[in-house]
Amino acid sequence: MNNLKMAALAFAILSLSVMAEEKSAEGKAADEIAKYREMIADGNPAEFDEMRGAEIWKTSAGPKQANLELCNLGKGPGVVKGVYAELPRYFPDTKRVQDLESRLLTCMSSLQGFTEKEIADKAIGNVNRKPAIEALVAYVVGQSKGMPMAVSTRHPKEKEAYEIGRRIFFYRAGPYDFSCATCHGQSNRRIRMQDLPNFTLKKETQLAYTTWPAYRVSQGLFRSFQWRINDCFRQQRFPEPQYASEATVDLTMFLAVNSNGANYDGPGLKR
Amino acid sequence: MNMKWIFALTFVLAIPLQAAEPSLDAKARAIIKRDFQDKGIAKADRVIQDELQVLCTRFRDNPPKKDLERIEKEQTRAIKWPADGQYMGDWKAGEKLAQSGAGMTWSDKAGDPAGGNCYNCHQLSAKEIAYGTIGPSLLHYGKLRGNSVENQRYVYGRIYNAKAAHMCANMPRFGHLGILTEAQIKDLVALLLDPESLVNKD
Amino acid sequence: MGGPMKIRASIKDGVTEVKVLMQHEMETGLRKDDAGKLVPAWIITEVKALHKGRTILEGQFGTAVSKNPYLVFHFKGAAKGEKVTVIWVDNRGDTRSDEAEIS
Amino acid sequence: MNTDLIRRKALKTGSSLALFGVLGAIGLIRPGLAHAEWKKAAFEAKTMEEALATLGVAAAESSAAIHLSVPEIAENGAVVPVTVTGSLARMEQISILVDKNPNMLAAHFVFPEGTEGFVTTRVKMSQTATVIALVKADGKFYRVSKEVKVTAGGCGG
Repeated sequence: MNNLKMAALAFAILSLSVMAEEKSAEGKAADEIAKYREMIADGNPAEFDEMRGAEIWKTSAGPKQANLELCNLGKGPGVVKGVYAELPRYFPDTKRVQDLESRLLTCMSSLQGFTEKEIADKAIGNVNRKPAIEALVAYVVGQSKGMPMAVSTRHPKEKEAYEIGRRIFFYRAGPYDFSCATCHGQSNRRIRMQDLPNFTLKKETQLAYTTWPAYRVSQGLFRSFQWRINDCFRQQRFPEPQYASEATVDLTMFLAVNSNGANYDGPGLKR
Repeated sequence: MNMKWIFALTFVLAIPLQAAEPSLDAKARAIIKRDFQDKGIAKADRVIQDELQVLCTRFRDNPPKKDLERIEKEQTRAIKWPADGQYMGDWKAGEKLAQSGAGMTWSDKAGDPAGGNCYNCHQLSAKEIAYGTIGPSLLHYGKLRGNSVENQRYVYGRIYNAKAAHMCANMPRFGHLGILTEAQIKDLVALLLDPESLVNKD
Repeated sequence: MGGPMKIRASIKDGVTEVKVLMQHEMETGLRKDDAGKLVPAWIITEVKALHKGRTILEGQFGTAVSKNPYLVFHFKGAAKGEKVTVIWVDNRGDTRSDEAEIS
Repeated sequence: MNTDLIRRKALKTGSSLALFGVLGAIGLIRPGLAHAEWKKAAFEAKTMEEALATLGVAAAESSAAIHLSVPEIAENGAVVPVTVTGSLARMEQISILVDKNPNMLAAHFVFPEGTEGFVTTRVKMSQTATVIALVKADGKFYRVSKEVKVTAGGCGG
């Protein structure tokens, strides 16, 4: 448990101490969950995905039999160090704002000759299938560990992506009438036992965003941020957002910009 | 100043104020419409909003009073009450429903029974520690409020359509949007109000 | 051969703490695949740690050890710069050996 | 682990020669080195009595000198962290059991002289159950146990 959550919990317990007994039981349960998370915090299997990704990065593949060492993720061809802390960003060659996964698709198609669709259609893995792009994500994000998030909104398209992301965040639809904000618009709320970060607050956004992508112990899999957004929409009872589509990039932009200033700390380890 | 003038003035003022915003709103809507696709039972048209969703989105769940009153009235009128006049079903079936988080996602299969998702957001029984806190605690709900027929009807209505009472509530419209059946809602009413239910007896 | 392990060994006050993270599916044999067929059990059964050729830990796993098994143990009698080796064998006969320098 | 077992398994795998080299180099393959075979019967035991019997436990008393650390609540049964340690003299073995799993015994560790009676690992639990740490110290068995509540996951299953 990090300091912020600890402080929030301490405050919550303090302010509720005069209230009914069931509240203190809730506090205790939260405490126990915090202990559980602390106990699993060590030994993150995402390291294996990072290792696999580093290999894939320099291994020739695709119709053009090329590797990704000339891929430009925003800081020049082949630069991986620190790029994730500045993504999403505007890329002049594609004339659009791209997140990491979207940009990897660009590289895998332009350098290696894959079609973006064939990669995107199988970009989210499962127990039986571990797509290269997920390992690449693990490798790239790991190279930004400890670096401060510094996502730009200077370019008009970056500013616009952020603004549209914010609108998608508050967009209510579907059979449950949910928006992202239904679950992530208030502090100190949870679904079942899972704490819900409040993405209208900078502190909570920073904490959540900088620990994704992550290894999910419940699934035994490394998960990219595209997966994270995809699974939120699934539970929101929305249709599926297309992989690395503008809607997902803009939503990522909204969260990434709001976490500016915090040190990136992924890949994380989640329940 | 007569009404005509007020109306005209508002109109004139509204144009420059909203000029930048609506274009981004429209752009966001167009992107959402384009970028979401059918998957399993979750079809792409789910992102098309009804009027309530449009207004709650636009006003960040705080719509103007006239919209609120009108929509709440419409939603209330649309509640389909049980034809047999019975509101309470089986609380044990209700507890099972409350525990289940299934239903309506693209990973649910067509025809699979939907869950109530109740514990995701509410505390219900003292036995279950894994409960969410997005909604208020409903522990001892019936014990505190009694299970008169009026209360049964009130609870049935709240589950059938939470938006009838609070237009932009977080809670889904379980009956109104066909998430749960009449029988399922009755089981949930029983879970909340039956004196023998886990919610009330611990 | 299985994927590499992550091994970290550090010494403090004469006690070496070894943390090992292994890459393994640890299939219980009870899970069904998408087609409804049981996925056969596939687990690490035996683990062994050595220091200078001497056994410092022997472990046996059943189906209930989590995927990507994690292990921490403590032993005495080592010095900085020396090596700890960990070996595992699974029920399919696959095996893996990795080592780490004590820091 | 049995050296013959490793040799047999190593020879069966494609990469056997490389492995054989590694094992030889670290001195694992030495004739006459005694090791315990994988405790098949214990790992396949479906009841606690059966599991204890196959581990050779006739009686195990509780001991305040053994510390079993498990979370009271686990958000996920797939990964439940377990640490067992103790202050008993000469702790030789630690076994970790879960009373409601399909197979009782999760893991079994043997500590040679010089290795502390301490282990941390992670186990799977199919439901809320009791985790049991069985310790053999100086030839005698001790057991301590704690309940771990495995809770339901988040929304949408």
